[in-house]
Amino acid sequence: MDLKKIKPYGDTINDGKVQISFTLPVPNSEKGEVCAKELAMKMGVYDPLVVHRESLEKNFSFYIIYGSLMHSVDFTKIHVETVETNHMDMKEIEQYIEENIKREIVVIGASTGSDAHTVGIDAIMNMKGYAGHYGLERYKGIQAYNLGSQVENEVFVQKAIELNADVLLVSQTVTQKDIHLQNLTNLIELLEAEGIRDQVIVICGGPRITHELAKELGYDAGFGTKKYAEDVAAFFVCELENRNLVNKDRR
Amino acid sequence: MDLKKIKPYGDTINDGKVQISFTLPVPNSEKGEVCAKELAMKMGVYDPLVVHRESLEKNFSFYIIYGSLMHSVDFTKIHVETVETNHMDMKEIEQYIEENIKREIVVIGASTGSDAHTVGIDAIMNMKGYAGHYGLERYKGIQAYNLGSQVENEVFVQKAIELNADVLLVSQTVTQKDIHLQNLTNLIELLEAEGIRDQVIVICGGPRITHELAKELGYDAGFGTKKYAEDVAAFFVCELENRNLVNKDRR
Amino acid sequence: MGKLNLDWNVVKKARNHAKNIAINVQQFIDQHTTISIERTICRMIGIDGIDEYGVPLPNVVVDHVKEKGNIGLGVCYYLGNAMIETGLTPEEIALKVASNELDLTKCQKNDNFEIRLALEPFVKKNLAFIQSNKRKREQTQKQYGEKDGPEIYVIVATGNIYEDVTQAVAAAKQGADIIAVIRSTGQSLLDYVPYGLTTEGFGGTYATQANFRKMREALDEVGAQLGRYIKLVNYASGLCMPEISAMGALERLDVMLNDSLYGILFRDINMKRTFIDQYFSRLINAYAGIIINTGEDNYLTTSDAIEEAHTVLASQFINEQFALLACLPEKLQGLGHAFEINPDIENGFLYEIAQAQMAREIFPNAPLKYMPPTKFKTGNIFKGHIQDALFNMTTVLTNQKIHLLGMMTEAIHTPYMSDRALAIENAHYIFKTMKDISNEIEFKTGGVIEKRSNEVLDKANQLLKQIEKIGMFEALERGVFAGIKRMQNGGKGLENVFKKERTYFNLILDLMLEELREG
Amino acid sequence: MGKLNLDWNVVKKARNHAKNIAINVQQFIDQHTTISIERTICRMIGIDGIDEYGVPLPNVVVDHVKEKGNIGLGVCYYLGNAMIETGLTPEEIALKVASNELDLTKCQKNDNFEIRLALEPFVKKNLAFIQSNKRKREQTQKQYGEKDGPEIYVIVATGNIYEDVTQAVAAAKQGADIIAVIRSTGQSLLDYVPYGLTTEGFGGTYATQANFRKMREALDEVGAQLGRYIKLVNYASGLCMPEISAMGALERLDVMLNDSLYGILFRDINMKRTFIDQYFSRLINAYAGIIINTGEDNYLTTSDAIEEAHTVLASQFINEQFALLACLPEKLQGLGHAFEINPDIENGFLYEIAQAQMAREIFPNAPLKYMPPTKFKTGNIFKGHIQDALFNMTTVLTNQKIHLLGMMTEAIHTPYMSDRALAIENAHYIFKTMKDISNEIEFKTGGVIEKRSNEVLDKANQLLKQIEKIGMFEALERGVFAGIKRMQNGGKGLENVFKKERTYFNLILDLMLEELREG
Ligand code: B12
Ligand code: B12
Ligand SMILES: Cc1ncc(COP(=O)(O)O)c(C=O)c1O
Ligand SMILES: Cc1ncc(COP(=O)(O)O)c(C=O)c1O
Repeated sequence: MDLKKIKPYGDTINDGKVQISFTLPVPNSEKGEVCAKELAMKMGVYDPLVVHRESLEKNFSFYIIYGSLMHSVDFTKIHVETVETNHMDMKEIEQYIEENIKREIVVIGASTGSDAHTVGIDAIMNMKGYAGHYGLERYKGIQAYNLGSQVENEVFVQKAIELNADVLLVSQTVTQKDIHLQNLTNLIELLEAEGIRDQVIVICGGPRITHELAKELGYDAGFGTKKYAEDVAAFFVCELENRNLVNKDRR
Repeated sequence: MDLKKIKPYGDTINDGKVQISFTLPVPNSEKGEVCAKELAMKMGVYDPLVVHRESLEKNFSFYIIYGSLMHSVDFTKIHVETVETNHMDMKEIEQYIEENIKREIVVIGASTGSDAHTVGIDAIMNMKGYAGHYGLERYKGIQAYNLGSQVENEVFVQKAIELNADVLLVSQTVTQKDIHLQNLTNLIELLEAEGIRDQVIVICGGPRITHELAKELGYDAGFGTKKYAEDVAAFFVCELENRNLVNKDRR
Repeated sequence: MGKLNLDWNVVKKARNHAKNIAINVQQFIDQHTTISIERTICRMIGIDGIDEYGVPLPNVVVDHVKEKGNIGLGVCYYLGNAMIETGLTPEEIALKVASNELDLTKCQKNDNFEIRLALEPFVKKNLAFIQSNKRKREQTQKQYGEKDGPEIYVIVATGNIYEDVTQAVAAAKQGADIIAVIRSTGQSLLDYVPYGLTTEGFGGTYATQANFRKMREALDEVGAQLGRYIKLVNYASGLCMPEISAMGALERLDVMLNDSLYGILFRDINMKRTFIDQYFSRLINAYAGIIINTGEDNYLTTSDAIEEAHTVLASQFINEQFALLACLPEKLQGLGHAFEINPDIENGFLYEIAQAQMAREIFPNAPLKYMPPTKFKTGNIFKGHIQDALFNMTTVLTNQKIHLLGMMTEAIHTPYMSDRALAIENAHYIFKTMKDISNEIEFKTGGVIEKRSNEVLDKANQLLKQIEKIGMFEALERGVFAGIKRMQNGGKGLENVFKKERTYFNLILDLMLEELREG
Repeated sequence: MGKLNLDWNVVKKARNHAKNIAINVQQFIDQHTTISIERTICRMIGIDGIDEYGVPLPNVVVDHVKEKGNIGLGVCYYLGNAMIETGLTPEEIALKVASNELDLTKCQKNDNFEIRLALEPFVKKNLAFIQSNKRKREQTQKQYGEKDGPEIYVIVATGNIYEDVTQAVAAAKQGADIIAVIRSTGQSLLDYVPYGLTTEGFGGTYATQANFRKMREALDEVGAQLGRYIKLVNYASGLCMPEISAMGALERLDVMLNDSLYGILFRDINMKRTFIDQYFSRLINAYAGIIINTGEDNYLTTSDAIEEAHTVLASQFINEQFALLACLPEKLQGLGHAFEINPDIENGFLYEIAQAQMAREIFPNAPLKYMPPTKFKTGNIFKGHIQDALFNMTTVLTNQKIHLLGMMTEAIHTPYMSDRALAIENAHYIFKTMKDISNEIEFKTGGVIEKRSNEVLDKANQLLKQIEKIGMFEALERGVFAGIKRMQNGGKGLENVFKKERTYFNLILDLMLEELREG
């Protein structure tokens, strides 16, 4: 197989098979079908087959298409932005803190802005954790404050200053109309305005957060689904060292 | 809405929302995810979101993607190849034959080549028909011969000559490796070799047949799913007239 | 009786505990009013519109009283009094207050009897209008005939009322019986109701009276085409609970999400505030013939659906009693439950059946609101579609009524038009191919299903007993529901709770109660 | 006994009719041989390979006898005779025939007893090898443990054996228990078996011995990794029925599609030819411990699944008797049935349950092969996925064994790797979440399900009675199954049916029968 030309696969290498579905704002008709096909061709699908179409409303119709994609991707050139830390489990992290940090790390977390989803941040922070992974509250050497949901960025920053936090954890679940981008950006701005951006590690997470996006927004890291307390803790204990924040002035 | 720029629709006009899924011949990994994203971008999807990925095998992984398509289609320019006949029901067709053709029309049909699917051709020809539409055997003025399945093209052509058929109906269901294209093309070649292509109406049908495809292959018409006896009969009775085959020499 | 051999003695006990719990809270409620109740009164007297800064006039009036007078006397008193003094209509008065031309607290004090008299025609006009809405609903439903089998409930949530209408109309045509317009995130924490037609919500569309009206019209129109009465749903729970109920009554909504426990647990609204609001809010629903929906289903989105199943049942018992105290008959009690067991659990489906059937047998006349799988949905839309199919099946198997459709894209985005269409197709398929299954299938005596339901019932009864002992406020402080602890004096909105003065009166409440108790 | 209150008296009667029908046909079978039986004999004596034109040597030898001698005497006679004459091995003889160096019909005639003696070591070697295969299967299954619950069966059909292996290995890892390699369209009408590893099939991959071996190796390997014995399936029905069974026995296949009725009805193979072939073919399966699968499911792809349900049952009864006559015990009888009721039919799912449960109760020890919805699949893959979920459900609800997975893309293409993976995921989900449902749920006495199953049983019995009266051949001429009429002397392959001469013998058959009747 040619890793320089990776294509989708149905049942034969390089057959390029893809499945596509979408709605068009036109009546369900042969004309709609041709329109769907033309769109598929513009997507680079040759021999698109409209295997199903149905009416959703007088002027809307739904199409399911199969076909072969002509595009390919050079797999050898793919660069992935990932959080770079060695994997550690709870015990190892606790030991790392004891040996390298030698003091309690203060972590605060919240679901900020108008976001009321707490299950994600709870999964990371609460004692009982999630899916068999204990949360930060249980870690020796970590003092964890979970502020809950719908916490305004201003309040969050105030709390960070008050508690002299080392690590800020922000959870964002609602992404409609990119509300999370606005909210996440605003937090960084506030931290900068307060002049403390450099003194803290700021991490965001949520089902639609990737590390790449987090970096773009000015965060130190981002964590998506299937990430647990040990993933984020492993990152921030090392980062505290790397960034020389271990012995920062503790008011 | 701008009919010159029709785009997929999720919940807001012109949001361009599409759903895509495919397998990649690479392990399930973040790198695979980026590869999937890049392919989506090549398809013209901006902000592609890989909402799901799973491992199918060590070296194969499956991706589901949502995103917004940048392409659009000029709906006003779409031209659809359709069978052009007025819709007639059984009674009207029978009357049409009585008044305009004034003789029995001989129709033969088969599922040809290695294709053993008869339900489609039976739906068109058998007395009882399909989904509430009577088949051609029941039509006054039509003599219908259903030769069944796996009929070799040679045999089919011989039978057409023997019965002095007016209309040839070919059904093709299996399309793997384009076996139907080979088979359909071969039939036309045989008819031409026998010098009878002009004297008969040749029609193909099946779940993956479109009128457009049929025309390309040299057929007079093609019929896909949800077409019934009256659709094909309405076409051939008129076509017999148009092509001046009504009074062709009847050996 | 029933398929589960439930212990009806335990049911009776549980109901009794719940009754005592509710009566206890009601005593507290009766002594208080809130800023939103007073604003609701303004609305029911005929005050609508906004001032030059976009602040709703009910807020202007009530804030004015709060600032300068004593809300404990009730806005009825101030408004009626001013009417006598000025000879103006309530609306004119509100406008004058807004423009600072009138200070209600500075008016000469008139006799309470006179004040009532002055207000009555305005209130009665609106109450009569609500009654006419109720009749209209009843007539149309009668004309088209009631649907038997589950009613298909879908949501629209584009954030833009115009797009919502497009989506809702399409859904109705595809077969939806009930359309809910989801609110914009955060609206429940606003201490006012936005005004006018809106196009800018996040994750939902603002609940405004104009939006209600627009959607109602659209659904009436498509309903007429289809020969079906399409029900419209919106959300009351939150800081403006009674106000939104009033708006819903005026615009002929048919179902309102109405549950103070939801606000307490999931929006951190102060419990005192929202219990008080809820009572008046539900009274309005009762008066308008609107079905309420409660939010027990949400408990299972944070807690485990197997471990915490009994908390749902306990809460339903309590909500039933709160509803009865607010004159809501069983047929308007859309108690919530949900299909939220982890799909990876062995025999999970049997437990789902047990829970659904149990709710059905314990609340036989309530149009239970049954919520689809959400928590264990993933980006795997294909699997999601099957999770929803099993949910649909549970509904036919156990005869649920208000059936909220699951979306295969639940873990991804608020529904696209096609998501909804496919979900409706899914439900139609299951409902038809399994039509009479509940009548055909029996559960083994002493089997897993039977045992499980009795176990849940038992635990619910234990919990209710405990809550009765410590009282509802204390129980919430201990986090009995969804594992969330809320403090009596914490959360949002407590500052706008007021003790009623001796002369306090709420003319709307009085008149509604009179009618409700009569008929 | 059973959940359906079936009338066991009727079952007994039906079984008896079927027995008489089968015995009647068996009398005809016993008097005849066919070209493919004789080729099978060649293979079992050790003749394999192809000549310079690519013609398989078994064909070369048998065609040679047909042309120059008398097949009615049996190829055993000619080969054994030539061995005595030439002192060569069967394979050497075949090569000499191919190169025209030897004319079998011109050899001096030896004593039949001597001929048997000459052949025996070669035959016994192959039979012993087959027995060792059988033991190997049994040992491995024992080592890994038998699976309880339904076995997940999927197909691969790329046309290319190498791609097939990739797909099959992936499927096994995803959880498939049984892998079938679909044959290329049209192979069943070839009167020879293609040779070698092949990469060029349409809609499937050629059934060749080399392909069998390659796949067997791959599945053994992945099975060892997974600690599960993965069963391999291929298709015998067709003009080469016994030959393919022999190849399957030699390469340790575990399941063979083996049904002359399928060939008659759906491939227009002559009924005499294929009944004769079937007997020997099934005897080989029996000897090798291979499960057969019959094709009743196909009836419902052409005829209506509700109207014609009884024809499936009637045919299953007949196939059971044919199997018993060929020494196939119940545990090797994978009788076919299918989930093919139109999804738009009200209560269709209840009828599916009735049919599936009925088959289960009537053939309690047979590993029934249950086929998924295919006919009413459309291009709507989302709906298709749910149709398959309901099918999966029926299987847990009625305890089916060999469970063929439906594909959401059934109406579109032979399965892609992801289609199969999603289908397996679907089945795993349903099987787990509903694990003990069949034990939990009972059908109402006198309900739709019970009535329906008894009605189907009754009609099947009527039909069998009629077939017994007119005989199987006549019945097929009248089109009793799938509405397809086939003439006794029509269809493909009759020209290669031969009456056995008095001295005819088939050493393989004799030896196998001996062993089978002993143990
Ligand atoms: C439960 C739930 C709710 C509950 C929340 C209860 C609670 N206390 O949290 C309730 C019912 C209250 C709710 C309400 C609403 N919800 Co909601 N909800 C969900 C649901 C079903 C599950 C979310 C969840 O709990 N997942 C489980 C957790 C463990 O996963 P997670 O959050 O991804 O967290 C993991 C990782 O992401 C990571 N992580 C998360 N945060 C962080 C932070 C850090 C620092 C790190 C390191 C890692 C990390 O670690 C976790 C463990 O691996 C989803 C649908 C779904 N199935 O996903 C919809 C969903 C998220 N909700 C949605 C919406 C729109 C709403 C509402 C706005 C609807 C409305 N208008 O009423 C409201 C309002 C909420 C608001 N104002 O924010 C949408 C969001 C659409 C979008 N993409 O914008 C979804 C997708 C449903 C949908 N299809 O519409 N919801
Ligand atoms: C029933 C069926 C069978 C039956 C056929 C029985 C019979 N007597 O026909 C049996 C079990 C024998 C069978 C066998 C095979 N099948 Co098959 N089968 C199907 C199935 C389930 C339904 C087809 C059907 O009957 N549709 C109903 C009819 C009414 O629809 P229709 O054919 O589209 O006909 C309508 C129109 O198209 C039109 N029409 C059709 N023909 C004509 C002709 C004219 C002139 C006109 C005007 C109109 C017209 O009118 C009809 C009414 O509207 C499909 C899957 C599916 N759900 O579609 C697979 C399918 C068609 N089969 C398939 C395959 C691969 C096979 C096999 C090759 C598998 C194998 N290797 O063993 C074999 C061999 C067949 C062969 N040699 O051809 C594939 C084809 C894949 C592809 N695109 O190439 C499918 C799609 C299944 C799959 N996903 O793998 N099959
Ligand atoms: C009872 C109840 N009220 C209200 C809501 C929605 O409230 P909000 O608009 O605050 O999201 C829900 C949603 O689940 C609910 O269950
Ligand atoms: C019993 C039986 N044999 C054979 C086949 C397949 O035969 P062919 O390879 O001719 O398609 C089937 C397919 O459905 C079957 O049911």
